[in-house]
Amino acid sequence: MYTEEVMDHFRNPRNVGEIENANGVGEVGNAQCGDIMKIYLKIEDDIITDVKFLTFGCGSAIASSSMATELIKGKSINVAVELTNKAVIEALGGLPKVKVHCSVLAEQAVNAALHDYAQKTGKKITGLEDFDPDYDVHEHEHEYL
Amino acid sequence: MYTEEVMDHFRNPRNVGEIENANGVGEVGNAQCGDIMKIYLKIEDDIITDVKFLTFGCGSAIASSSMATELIKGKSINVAVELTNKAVIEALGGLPKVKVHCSVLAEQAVNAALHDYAQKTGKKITGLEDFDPDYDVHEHEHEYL
Amino acid sequence: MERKVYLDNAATTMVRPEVVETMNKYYTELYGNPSSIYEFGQKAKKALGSARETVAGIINADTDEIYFTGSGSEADNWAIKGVAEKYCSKGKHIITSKIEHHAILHSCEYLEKNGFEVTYLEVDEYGMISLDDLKAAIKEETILITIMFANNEIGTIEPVREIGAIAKENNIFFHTDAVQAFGHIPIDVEEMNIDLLSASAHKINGPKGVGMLYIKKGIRLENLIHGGAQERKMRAGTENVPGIMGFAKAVEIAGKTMDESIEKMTVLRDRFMKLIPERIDNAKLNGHPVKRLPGNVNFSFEFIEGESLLLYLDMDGISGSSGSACTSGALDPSHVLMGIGLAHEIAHGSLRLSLSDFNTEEEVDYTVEKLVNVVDRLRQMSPLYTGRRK
Amino acid sequence: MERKVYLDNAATTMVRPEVVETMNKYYTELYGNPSSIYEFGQKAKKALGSARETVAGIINADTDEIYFTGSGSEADNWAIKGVAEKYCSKGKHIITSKIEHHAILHSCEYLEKNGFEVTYLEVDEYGMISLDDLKAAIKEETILITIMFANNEIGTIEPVREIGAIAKENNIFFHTDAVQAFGHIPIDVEEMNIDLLSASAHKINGPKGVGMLYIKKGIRLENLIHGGAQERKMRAGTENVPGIMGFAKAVEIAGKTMDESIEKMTVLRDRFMKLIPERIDNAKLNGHPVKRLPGNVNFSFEFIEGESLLLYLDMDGISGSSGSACTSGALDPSHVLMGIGLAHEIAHGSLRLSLSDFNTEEEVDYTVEKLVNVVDRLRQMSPLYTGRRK
Ligand SMILES: Cc1ncc(COP(=O)(O)O)c(C=O)c1O
Ligand SMILES: Cc1ncc(COP(=O)(O)O)c(C=O)c1O
Repeated sequence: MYTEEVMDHFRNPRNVGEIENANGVGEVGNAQCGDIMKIYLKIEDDIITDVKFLTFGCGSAIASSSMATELIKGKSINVAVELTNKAVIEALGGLPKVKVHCSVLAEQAVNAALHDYAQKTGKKITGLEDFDPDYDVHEHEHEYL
Repeated sequence: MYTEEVMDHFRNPRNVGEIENANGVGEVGNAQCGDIMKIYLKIEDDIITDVKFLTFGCGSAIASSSMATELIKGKSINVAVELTNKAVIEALGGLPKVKVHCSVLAEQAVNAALHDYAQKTGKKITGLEDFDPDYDVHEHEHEYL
Repeated sequence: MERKVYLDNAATTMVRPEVVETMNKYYTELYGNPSSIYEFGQKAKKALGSARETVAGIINADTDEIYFTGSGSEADNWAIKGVAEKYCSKGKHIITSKIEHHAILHSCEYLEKNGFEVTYLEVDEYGMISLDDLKAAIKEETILITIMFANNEIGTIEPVREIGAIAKENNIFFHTDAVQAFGHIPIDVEEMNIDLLSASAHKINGPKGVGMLYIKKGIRLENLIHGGAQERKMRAGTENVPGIMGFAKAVEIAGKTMDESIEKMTVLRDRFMKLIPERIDNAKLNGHPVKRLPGNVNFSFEFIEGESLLLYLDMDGISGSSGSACTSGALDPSHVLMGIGLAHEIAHGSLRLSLSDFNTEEEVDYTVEKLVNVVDRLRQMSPLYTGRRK
Repeated sequence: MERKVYLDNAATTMVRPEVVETMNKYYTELYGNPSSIYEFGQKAKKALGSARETVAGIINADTDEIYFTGSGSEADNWAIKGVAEKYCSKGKHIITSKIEHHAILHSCEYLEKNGFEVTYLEVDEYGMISLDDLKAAIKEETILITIMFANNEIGTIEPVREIGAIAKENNIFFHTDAVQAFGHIPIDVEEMNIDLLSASAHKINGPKGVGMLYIKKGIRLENLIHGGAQERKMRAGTENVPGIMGFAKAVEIAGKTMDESIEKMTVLRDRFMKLIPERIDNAKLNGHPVKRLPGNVNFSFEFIEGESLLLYLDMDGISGSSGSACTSGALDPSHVLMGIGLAHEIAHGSLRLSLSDFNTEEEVDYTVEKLVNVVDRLRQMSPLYTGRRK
C-alpha cells in the first residue's frame, strides 16, 4: 500500500514532539475526520532553525508530517511557504489516492504555523495572502487527486 | 444414480431380441420422447413360454424392459396382466423420480403385447378392459411419481 | 518481522491442512461434474450430498434446505432480494438493523431504490437491537426481518431466538446473517425459528469463495443467479465441488471441536479484555461484555488513530483490524462503531483482534505487551493526548 | 473399470498440478485478506493485481477491466441484468440467440418477466447466427446484444468480430459468453469490439467456483452482489484469492501453450471426425465442420439414445456427454440440438466428446473402437434400427 519512503517516515518519524518556545504553531484537520496535524516552528532570522510535529492520524498522515518537517527544516520561511502537497508526495515516492489529503494537510499545517508566526511578529510572508485557517481539506478532497 | 439391480439389467439385459413367430407384439412410447419399447410374446396354453424385447431409450428404459420380461416369463397371462410399474421398480431396487415413466412404459408394453394376443386370438384377458393402445405415458408422467 | 500473530480471523482464516487435503483430492482426482451421469460425475454428486448433510447438521436443518453459494455476500444478497422479489405482492417492507454487514445494508438500499421501504433499527451502546423497537416496527406490509446473528466488528450476539419468535408470531420471514456465528457458536434453525441463514466457509478455516444459504422448506426465492439446474434449480453454475467439500470438512471439524474451541477462545478473549484496560488508560471495550463471540475483542484507544495502530502492530508481526475510516478510504469510521454511539475520534482509534483456536495465551501476552508500547508511542505523537509526555 | 479416458472437458476439467500448488500456497500461507492493511493482507492484494494482469492480458484488456466472480454463470447473469438495470432508460430490448447457455437464456427470460423484450435469433444447421438477421433485429430500443463466442454443445464459433462491428456501428453493447472459448482460442476484445465478456476458470484446468467478467472501461453495471468494496465496489465478497491465483495460473499456462494446444487438439478432433463416420453408419456430425472449437466433437447416432450410450461408454472408462433429454430429466433434448434443426429422435442419440490437451491419439483410437461396439450393441437392441440384425 505504502512506498518504502512512507514506511520509513512512518516507522521512524523525524521531528516528533513539541517546541516549548516555538514562535509559530499551526494546527489543522479535526478529530472527527481522523487526522489532526500540529506543527511547531522555531524561526530565527527568517530561517526555520527547528521544527517539530504532533499528529493524530493514519500512517500516511504521520509520514507526511515527518516528511514535511524534513523538507522545511533549515529553510527560509520564503522557501518553506512554497512547500506543496505534491512536493511531499514526491518526496515520499507517492501516496495512495485515498491518502492524498494527508499531504494536503501537511502543506496546510506548515502554512498555518507560518501564518501564526507572521501574525505574531507582524511580518508579511508572500504566498500566505489566501491562507484560510478554517479551510477543511476533507471537504475538498477530490480537488487534489 | 442407478441401483445395482438397474445397472445389472442394463449391463446384461435379459431377453433382448425379436421372436419370429410371436403371437403377441406390443409397442409403446415414441422416438420423439426418447423411448420406445417393443415386447414379443410367445404364449402357449395361456402361459408365456417366451418373451423378448427391443428398446430405444435410456438406461432405466432398457433395465425396465429387461426386468419386466423376466417378471412375466413363464407366467400365465392372467398373472402377467397384473404386472404393475411399481413391481418393476421394486424388483429393480428403485428408480430415480425422473425415470419412473420408464417402468410405466414397461407395464404398458406388456399390456400392449397381451392386448395384441387377445385381439388376434379373440381371448378376453381380465384387466385389459381399460387398455388404451394410444395412451402416452409422457403426458401423464406426474401421475406415477 | 519474524513472528506472526494472526488476530484477524473475523476477516478471514487460514485454511486447515485437513481441508486443503480434502480439496486437493477433488481438484485433481475426483474432478468430475456432478451433473454428469458417468460414474466419475456421480461420485462427485454423492460427495456433494454428504457435504450438504454435514452443513445441514450443524444448524439442525434438513439436507435439502442447504444451497451452496459463492460467498457469504452472495447468500445475503440472495436471501434479501430473493424474498423481496417473490413476496413483494404481500408487502414491500423490510426490517433490519443499523449495524448489519454491508452485504445486507447495500442490498436493502438497492431495494429502497426499487420501491421497498426499509426500517433500520437502532442498537444500544452494546450493539444490541431492542425487541420492543422490532415489534413496533412491524407493519402489515413487512415481509422480512433480517438481523445478523453476531456482529463482525464488535462481536455482539443478537437475541436471535427472541427475534425468531416475534417473526413467527407475525408470520414474517426471518433471515439472519450468521457469517460470524456459523460454526463458532451453537445455532439451531428449528428451535430459533430461523427461515433463512447465510454462512461463509472462509470464516471457519474453510476456503474463500464458498458460502451457503439455508432456506427453510416451503420458502420460494427468486434466483439471484439464473442458468443451469444446479442446487435444485435455485443457484446456477457448475458446483464448486472441491470448495464445497472443503467447506464441509471445515464444518465437520468445527462441529466436533466447538465446545472446546469456545472454551479456549473465551479464555483468551477474556484475558485480552482483562489485560488491556489494566495496562492501557482510556481504553474502552466495544460490544457486549458477555453476549459476544468467543473470538472477538474490540477496544477503542483514545487520542490515536486505528490505521497507525495496525501498521505499528504489523511491524511486530501482529495482524489486527480497525473500524477507522482511514483503513477503508472512507470519510467516516465504521457504521457499526457509529451505530453504538461512539464519537468519531474515539471510533477512529478502534482495534479489533479476532481469535481462532490456533491462537495461544502466549500470543495474547505478546500482543498486549506490544500494544502497550504502540499505543503509548502513538499517544506521544498525538496532539490530542492529555496524559504525561515523555 | 481400469482405464479412464476423460472426454468431458467442456463440462469441467482436471485442475493442473501447477494450479493446485499455487492455490495451496494461498490457502495455508498467504491467506491474508487483501482488504487488510497489514503486510500479510497487502501481499494478497498485490497477488490479486498480478492475477488480474494475467487474465486481462490473454484477451488484450486492461487490468482494471477485469472483475472476478464466483462462476461463469454469475458473470453471465451480472452482464445481462447489470446492463439491463443501468441502461433501461435507453431501451428495453435485448438480442441473443436460441442456442445460448442457460445462464444467458434464463437471465433473459427473467428480464422478459420484468418488462424487457428479447429477440432470440435462429441459427443455421451448423449453429451459426445470421448477421443479416442480427441487423434486422436491431431497434431503437436495443441496448444489448449477447451472443456466445463458441457453443458449449456443438463447438460452433460464432462470427464474433462481425457482431462486434455491427454492435459498435449501432452503438449497442456487445456481451459474449466466452466460457468455452476463453483460454482455448485467441480473443482480442479490442479488435473484436467486445464490451463485456464472461469466462470461467474450471473450463481451462483451473478451479471451479471462479469466473470473471470483462467490462470495457466506461460501462457501468448495476451490481449483482452488493456489499463490501471489493472489485472496485462492483462485486462484493471477500476475494477468493487462492481461486483467483489458480485461475491466473491456468490462464498463464493456457496462454503459453495455446498454439500448440490448438494444433494438438485439432489433430485429435479431426481424427474423431474422420474415424467415426468411417466406422459407424448413420452418424451425423453436429456443429460446423471447420469453424468449431478445437476440442469439440459432437455426433448423433441414429436409432439409439444418448444416456444408454454414455453409460455403456462409462463401463469402458470413457466419460462423455449427451444432449439427450434423458440425461437431464427434461422431456425435450437440448435446445441447442433442437436449435440446429435436428429431429427429436436424432437429437436423443447425440454424443459430445470434448478434449483437453491431456488427451492422446491412442485414447481417440480406443474410444472409437469402443464406440463402434457400443453403438452396434444399442442398435441391436433398438426397435428403430433398420440395419442388419445379428
Ligand atoms: C457457454 C457456457 N456459458 C456458461 C457456463 C457456466 O459456467 P459455470 O459453470 O462456471 O457457471 C458454461 C458451463 O457450464 C458454458 O459452457
Ligand atoms: C457478518 C458478515 N456478513 C457477510 C460477510 C460477507 O462474507 P463473504 O466475504 O464470504 O462474502 C461477512 C464477512 O466478510 C461478515 O462478517
